[in-house]
Amino acid sequence: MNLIFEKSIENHRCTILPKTDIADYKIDDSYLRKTKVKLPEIAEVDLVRHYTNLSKKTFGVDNGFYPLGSCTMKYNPKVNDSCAALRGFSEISPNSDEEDVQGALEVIWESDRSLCEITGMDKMVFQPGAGAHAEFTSLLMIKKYFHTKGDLNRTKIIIPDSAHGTNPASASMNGFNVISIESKNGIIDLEKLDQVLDESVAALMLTNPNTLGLYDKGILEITKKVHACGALCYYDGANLNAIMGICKPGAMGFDCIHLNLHKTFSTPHGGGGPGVGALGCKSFLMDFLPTPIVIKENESFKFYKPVNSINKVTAFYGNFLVLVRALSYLKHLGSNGIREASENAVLNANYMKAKLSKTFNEPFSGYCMHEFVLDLSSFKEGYGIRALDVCKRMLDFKMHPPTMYFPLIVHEALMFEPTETEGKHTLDKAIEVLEKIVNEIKSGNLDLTQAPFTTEYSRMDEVKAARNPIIRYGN
Amino acid sequence: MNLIFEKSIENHRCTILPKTDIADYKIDDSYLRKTKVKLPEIAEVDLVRHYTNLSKKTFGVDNGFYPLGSCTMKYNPKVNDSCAALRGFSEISPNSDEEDVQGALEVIWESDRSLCEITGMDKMVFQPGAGAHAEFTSLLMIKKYFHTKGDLNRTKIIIPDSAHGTNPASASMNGFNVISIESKNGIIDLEKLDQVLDESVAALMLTNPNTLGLYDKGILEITKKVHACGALCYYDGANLNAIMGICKPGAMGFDCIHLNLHKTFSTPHGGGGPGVGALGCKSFLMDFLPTPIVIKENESFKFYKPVNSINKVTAFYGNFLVLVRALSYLKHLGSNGIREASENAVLNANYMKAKLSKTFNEPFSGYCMHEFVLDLSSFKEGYGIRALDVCKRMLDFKMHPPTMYFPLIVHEALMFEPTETEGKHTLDKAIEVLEKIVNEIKSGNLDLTQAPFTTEYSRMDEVKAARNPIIRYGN
Amino acid sequence: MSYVVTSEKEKKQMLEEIGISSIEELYKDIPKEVFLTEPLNLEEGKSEFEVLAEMRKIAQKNVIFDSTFRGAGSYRHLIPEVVKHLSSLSGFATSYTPYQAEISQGNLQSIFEYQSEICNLCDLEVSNSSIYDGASASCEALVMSLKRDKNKVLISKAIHPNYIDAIKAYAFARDIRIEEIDIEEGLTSLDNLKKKDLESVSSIIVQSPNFYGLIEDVESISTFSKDNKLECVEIVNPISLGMLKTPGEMGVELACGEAQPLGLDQGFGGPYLGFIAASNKYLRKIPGRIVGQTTDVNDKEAYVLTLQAREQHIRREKASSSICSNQALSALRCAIYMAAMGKQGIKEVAKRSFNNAHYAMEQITNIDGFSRKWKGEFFHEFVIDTKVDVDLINKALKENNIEGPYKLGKNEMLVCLTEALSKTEIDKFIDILRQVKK
Amino acid sequence: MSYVVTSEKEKKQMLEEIGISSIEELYKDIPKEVFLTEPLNLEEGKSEFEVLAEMRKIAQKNVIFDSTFRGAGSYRHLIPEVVKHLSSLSGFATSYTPYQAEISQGNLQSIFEYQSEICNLCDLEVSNSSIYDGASASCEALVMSLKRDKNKVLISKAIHPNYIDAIKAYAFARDIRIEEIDIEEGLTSLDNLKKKDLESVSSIIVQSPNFYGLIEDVESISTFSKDNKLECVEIVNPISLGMLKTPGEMGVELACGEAQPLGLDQGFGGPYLGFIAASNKYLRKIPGRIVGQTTDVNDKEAYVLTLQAREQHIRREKASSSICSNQALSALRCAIYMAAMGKQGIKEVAKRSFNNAHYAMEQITNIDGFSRKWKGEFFHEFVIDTKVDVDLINKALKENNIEGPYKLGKNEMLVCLTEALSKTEIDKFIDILRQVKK
Ligand SMILES: Cc1ncc(COP(=O)(O)O)c(C=O)c1O
Ligand SMILES: Cc1ncc(COP(=O)(O)O)c(C=O)c1O
Repeated sequence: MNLIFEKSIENHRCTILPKTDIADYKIDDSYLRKTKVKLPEIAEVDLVRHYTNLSKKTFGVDNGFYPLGSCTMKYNPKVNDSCAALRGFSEISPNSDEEDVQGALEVIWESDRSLCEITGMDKMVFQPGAGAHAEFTSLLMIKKYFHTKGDLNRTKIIIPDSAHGTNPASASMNGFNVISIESKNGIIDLEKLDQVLDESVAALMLTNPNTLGLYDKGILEITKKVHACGALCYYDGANLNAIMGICKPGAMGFDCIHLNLHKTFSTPHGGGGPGVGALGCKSFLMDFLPTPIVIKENESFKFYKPVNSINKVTAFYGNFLVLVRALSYLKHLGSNGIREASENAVLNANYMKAKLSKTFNEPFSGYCMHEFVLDLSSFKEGYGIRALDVCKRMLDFKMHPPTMYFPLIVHEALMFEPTETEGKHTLDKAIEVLEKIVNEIKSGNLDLTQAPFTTEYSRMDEVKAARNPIIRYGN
Repeated sequence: MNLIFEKSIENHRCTILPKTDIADYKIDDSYLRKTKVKLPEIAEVDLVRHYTNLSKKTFGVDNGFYPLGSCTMKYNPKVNDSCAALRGFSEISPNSDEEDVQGALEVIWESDRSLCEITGMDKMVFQPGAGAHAEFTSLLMIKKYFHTKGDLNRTKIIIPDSAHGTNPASASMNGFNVISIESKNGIIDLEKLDQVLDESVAALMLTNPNTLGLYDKGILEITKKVHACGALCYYDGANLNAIMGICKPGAMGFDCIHLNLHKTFSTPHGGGGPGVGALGCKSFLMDFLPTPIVIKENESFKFYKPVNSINKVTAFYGNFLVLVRALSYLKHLGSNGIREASENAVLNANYMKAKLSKTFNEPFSGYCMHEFVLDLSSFKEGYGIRALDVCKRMLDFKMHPPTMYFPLIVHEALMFEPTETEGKHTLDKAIEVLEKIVNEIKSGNLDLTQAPFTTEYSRMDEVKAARNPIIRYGN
Repeated sequence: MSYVVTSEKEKKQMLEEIGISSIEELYKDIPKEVFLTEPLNLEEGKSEFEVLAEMRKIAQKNVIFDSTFRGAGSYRHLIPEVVKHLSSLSGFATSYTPYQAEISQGNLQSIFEYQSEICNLCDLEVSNSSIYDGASASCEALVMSLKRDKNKVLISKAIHPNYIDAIKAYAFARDIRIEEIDIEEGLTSLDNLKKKDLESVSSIIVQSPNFYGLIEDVESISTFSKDNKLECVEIVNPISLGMLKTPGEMGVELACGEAQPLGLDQGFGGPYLGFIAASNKYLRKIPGRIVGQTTDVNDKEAYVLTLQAREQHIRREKASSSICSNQALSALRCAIYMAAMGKQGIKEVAKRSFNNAHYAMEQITNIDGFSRKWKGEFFHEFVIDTKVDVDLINKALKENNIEGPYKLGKNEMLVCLTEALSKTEIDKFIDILRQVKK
Repeated sequence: MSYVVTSEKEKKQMLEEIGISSIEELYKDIPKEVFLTEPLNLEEGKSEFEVLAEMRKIAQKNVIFDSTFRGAGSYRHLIPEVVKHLSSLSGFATSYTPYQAEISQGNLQSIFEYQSEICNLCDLEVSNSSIYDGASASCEALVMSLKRDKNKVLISKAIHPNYIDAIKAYAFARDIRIEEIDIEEGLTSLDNLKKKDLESVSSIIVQSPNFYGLIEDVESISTFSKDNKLECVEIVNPISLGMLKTPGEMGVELACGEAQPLGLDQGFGGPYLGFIAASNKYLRKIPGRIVGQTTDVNDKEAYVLTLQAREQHIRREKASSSICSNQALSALRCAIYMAAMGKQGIKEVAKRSFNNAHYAMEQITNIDGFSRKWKGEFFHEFVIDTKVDVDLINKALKENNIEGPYKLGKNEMLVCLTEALSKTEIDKFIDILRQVKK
């Protein structure tokens, strides 16, 4: 489709400002821009057609099944959007006086209280922009915590090899050395852990259930060991969707945590964001939280600056309107609904896994939590068909493929996370499609390396894009 | 795509009602429904996917050019929708007390005043559901007007053969005999008019500019002649978009009028409706208007029942939220913008006409108003290609075809109404496509009777649908 | 502004192509006498920001009550947000009547589904795609029911008065005589009906639940009609069909009504949706668009407008109605609502409204000076006789941001309760009634 | 409720397929000690209707002022309705990062267009697809500007204090030393800058218009940087670029900032949009996603995520940043806003804000007891010294439903005006100031 710049026509206009009675003020020429503002010139009707037609070329959860592992692509209830669209939320300034934004502070406070109950933390804040940002912020708190204690030698963060890339990246953004430990199916080997645990360790970052969708049985021992050497335990809550109402990270021994509200709490992913990186901690870390935090004093809400605050990671209070959606979702589900969501996320994953295990290799057998990984190496070896090819073929069936090639410890990995908002009928359909694709692979009648066959666009020349990057119009 | 019934699964639920503390009341079994309520059982996610995907299969103005003659498919400004969505409009009852709905009455009053200024009428009401309904209502008023005068012999309505089908249908719904008079290009032949004008005529219904997009020069003479024999002049304002701010139907001698607010005043057509049939009249007909009308008394608005009211044609005040959109549009355009809209609608039509006249036959030469008709008979004769085939081929180019086979007096008619909200670039593109199609016809390389070639669906078996009508699921 | 897209430069090019120097030349056929030389006497155009602000101010002059006990033909039901979201998707909103079926399957299929749902709800076989509203649908149904050479119709006095007004208007248009059937204990009097001279009568129209909320004995009336070779038209509240006996079950072959309760905003009366459902024998008499199932030439299941020979654009003065633009988007929204509530939800809405109304009735009539006017079974509305002035009651309620019942007379009110009211709200209402009394 | 789709019957079938009898069995790996036996201590779930009503009540506890003179990093600009409409279209809203380019071209193309628009606005060559917000974008830009073995950064004291806070946080994380440059007449002091020991300095960061609304002499600072082989980072308000000299024009190779003024709701501070624009030399250092143009195998022009080797999912601890989820939908919305305002509109917004602010400044300083603190040229914010207590002023304004200036001190306030204010509103504001004084 033509770019909006290619649709630009001289002197076409969309939005017109109100008339004004205020004359032009002079300004010294030296302040002024001399280059042209090369923005499109386009009428409202053409703008609408451009974006309406672009939106049709974008597959979202509203269009079909989207079992993208680790991303928790739930259906996003429309009522949440209606809440976020309330002018009382969308049209208020973060610089307004406390007394004029009590409702906004209530949203933050209520979300904090509910999520602490769910996770077993003592305080939760929402300033980080997304999960990775909360990881960065938490590790910064941990760094400052040890600094404040005068314990300056804790320079290492232990991270299992199955971890999401953001974990090591966030650690190194904080100047920590990343100690990667080998895991088996993402499960921590206690002996290996012992080998790396010493006084130079600041924290262990753990995802549990891990990125293979497995719950680490040894969790209590792990956190105990980490604490024993004076280090802290960080919980990557990207996978909280498996265990809400079932068990609390706080009880497992974690000291701080992040949640991706855009995953577990069902806010739309927006083509990559915005999300909310909810950051929770136990009370001994509260003094280090980014400023300000919200407290309640006699029925009214106030901002408060923690004494050892790491300062700030965004300018205001994070992606507030996303938080409004999450709170709406929380209220909607309530105590029972939240547990029910997790249980059914796990049920759905196990159902798909059980059915697919007849056709695919699994890197491990047994039950999974809310997601599971298939290993397609045997198809690669036997037929030269890669996990990627299977995904591309899935596009022909109007479903979004699972996550490919993650976690890195499984070769030819396909990682499915159906979520609880999908019905059995949708899972059955996906299973049917995957079985059909396996038959196609085995029959050899269709060259899957050329899939997809029926989409508007075919496979992309990624090498071309990277070799000579064109990343803006007209360069 | 599967029907929603086919997606229904036992005990699937979407919306859940709040819990209630009120127990069940008993009712005698004889009152109760025994048959099953065969509505779908479907979860919110599946409902959303169903309709989101259906909406993608529906071409609207937001998707591309839609020059459907006589239908005035303007671009519908999004701000109008925002106005209609205001809870102060959408959540009020038509049975509320006057004092609680002063804003709603103001909307009606302001729309009335503005549209009277534009049309030269004295009062405008909005109770009819659409244009045809307003025609019916106006003719009913005319009928009652003559009855009240004791003039009971006026049983005929004169309608030119170029008129829209709703005109004769509305007349006969009122028990009138329709006298169709032959026109030349829709222009009234004064002699022929004289032949049918007598004391048995209740009214002339006229569309001016007519359905061929021509302004009838003889208009003042026509209305004079009609009045001379004691009959009234009714103006079908479906084509008002050509002349707003240029001339007023009231000044042309019309006694009553309807406007399609969903056309000229840019409210979305909604796949066929709702619209608003605005009904305007001169003061001598005001007593016959449907009840209630809105009047203003010392800064407050009141309902009022006209003494000889024809009663009602809808239960309340018509499609009010559509009227809100039209008023928003009116305020937006204002005095100048309204005239500018008409001028540019006419400019656009003439530009397309001028360019297309090099390739197509026109039933008449000279300037048109906001729309024009092409006659494709020569292609039918020369190549066996019908207007329909050309339209179907247009679908391949992602534009909506013009109106086909209307007005009936032109064979193989294609009626284009580009409207002012389309830019020259869009017209040029359409012209290019049409020229390309003519080349295809002449070259004979492509069998256009099989078009479209690239759409998801191909031509329909209409005969099958009509011969053995299946008009609901499961019968 | 004006949403004119073309720039001045382009306009010049266009004028050149046409061969003229100004747009005014295109208007040469307009007689000088009527050609406007002054600008319209309207305010100047405004930016969209100013317009929205102005409209917001106007909207604020309307009161949105926290709770309402007023019905009388327009009802506050709970509408899921998903229904609003889906019905405003742009393909649906900005398309016209689906004349080009190849690129309108979304629209066509959704109307087909709507027709099916209406048929299912009514236990009937035929539904059109929409009529303007409940009143006009009732009039169109009346017209459908007319028999050649019989120009009289009997209508119950317990039909919504606005509908009676509309029926009278349509009847005057068609030269039909209307005769009203008396009411007895708030219900259409069977006795009175039986005494009517049926000589030139085509049909009988009743509403159930009727204007007073009472459930009519439609079965007897439809049997009476059949026995006397009359057509019987039932005006029905579609939400009540989640619970109450259907037209089909009662032998009614022609049902119609207002579908606003099925998910449409009250919106000061519109856009609403008139529906008509009928038995097969009416298939070619029903007005308005109908969507039918077919296949495309590649045998793909698809939908088209069908049986168009009934319609004005083909039949002109012989058409069954002049309806052209209709309420398609309302129909879509109701269809989405019906699917969202689903088989169980629709029952619950009906049952909940019924229960709320019965609870309130019990409570109200426990208060001294409040009593039911008639004793018959009702759905979610009922008439209360009160010793206190209804205006006083409503004033007291308004002070609590509650919209009071519909006033039928100084001491008579029509109370309505839907599932949108909670027990707390109802109890508060009762409390206020109790206090006003004192 | 819970949005669980599956029915009880289906759940049974699924359990059977898995070979278990209850979902709890799937949780066998969870230690007993932590397995919850009590329900969560949260309220019970509610229907969406109750939730919406509750949230509405909470929202009503926030005040929406008719007019506002408060900026300080979050601005009330006019946002066309079409921008809101288009950015909420469901394909955009409900998709994830476009990993599968074949079915994500709409998303990818729109980000490519966004990147182009940001580059055009800044006169620079490279833009990423988004960073969380202006403050974090400034931090990421700082990190981009770091040179090996130089761990000091000079930052202007006139940068937004919240941004300074964030910079300090990121600096602490990376063990970077921050040294502040003094201000002089509200502007970054060039004198002070020139006196700094540049030994281990990597880069200089300034903001223009700065926190106090003043336009910095960025050109001199960037020249100074070049001369001393330092990197220069400019934090800039993108709306000001409709009028003011661009980073590119001033020799700045790394610009960043908050794009909220480009069509995002104030929304109590988010979601906003951090942007970074840079010269080509930063292409492989810029964090976050980047969309590039390519073709599909059929040679159709298309877009993909590119240069992913910078990112965490590939480089892990060696990535340029840990950013993963970002602000894609905000970027889309800003892109739509930029196209809606277009080349001319964006200039007008800037110029109008500038004019309004200058008119107000003139009027305010005409009032006795109100004076400008510093005399430099400003964009749409300026600092006023006042004899009256700022709290008193703001109280008086609030009574008129006007949000007053941002309080810098008891007698010092930062006044902001955008194009959203009309002359009438400004005059009313001035009038109130005049009265408070007395
Ligand atoms: C396990 C895990 N951790 C962290 C993240 C990072 O979260 P975000 O994308 O919100 O920054 C993700 C995101 O996919 C994840 O799956
Ligand atoms: C000339 C003319 N008259 C009347 C009508 C009927 O208007 P409506 O569809 O609003 O009933 C139309 C609609 O297309 C029309 O074009």
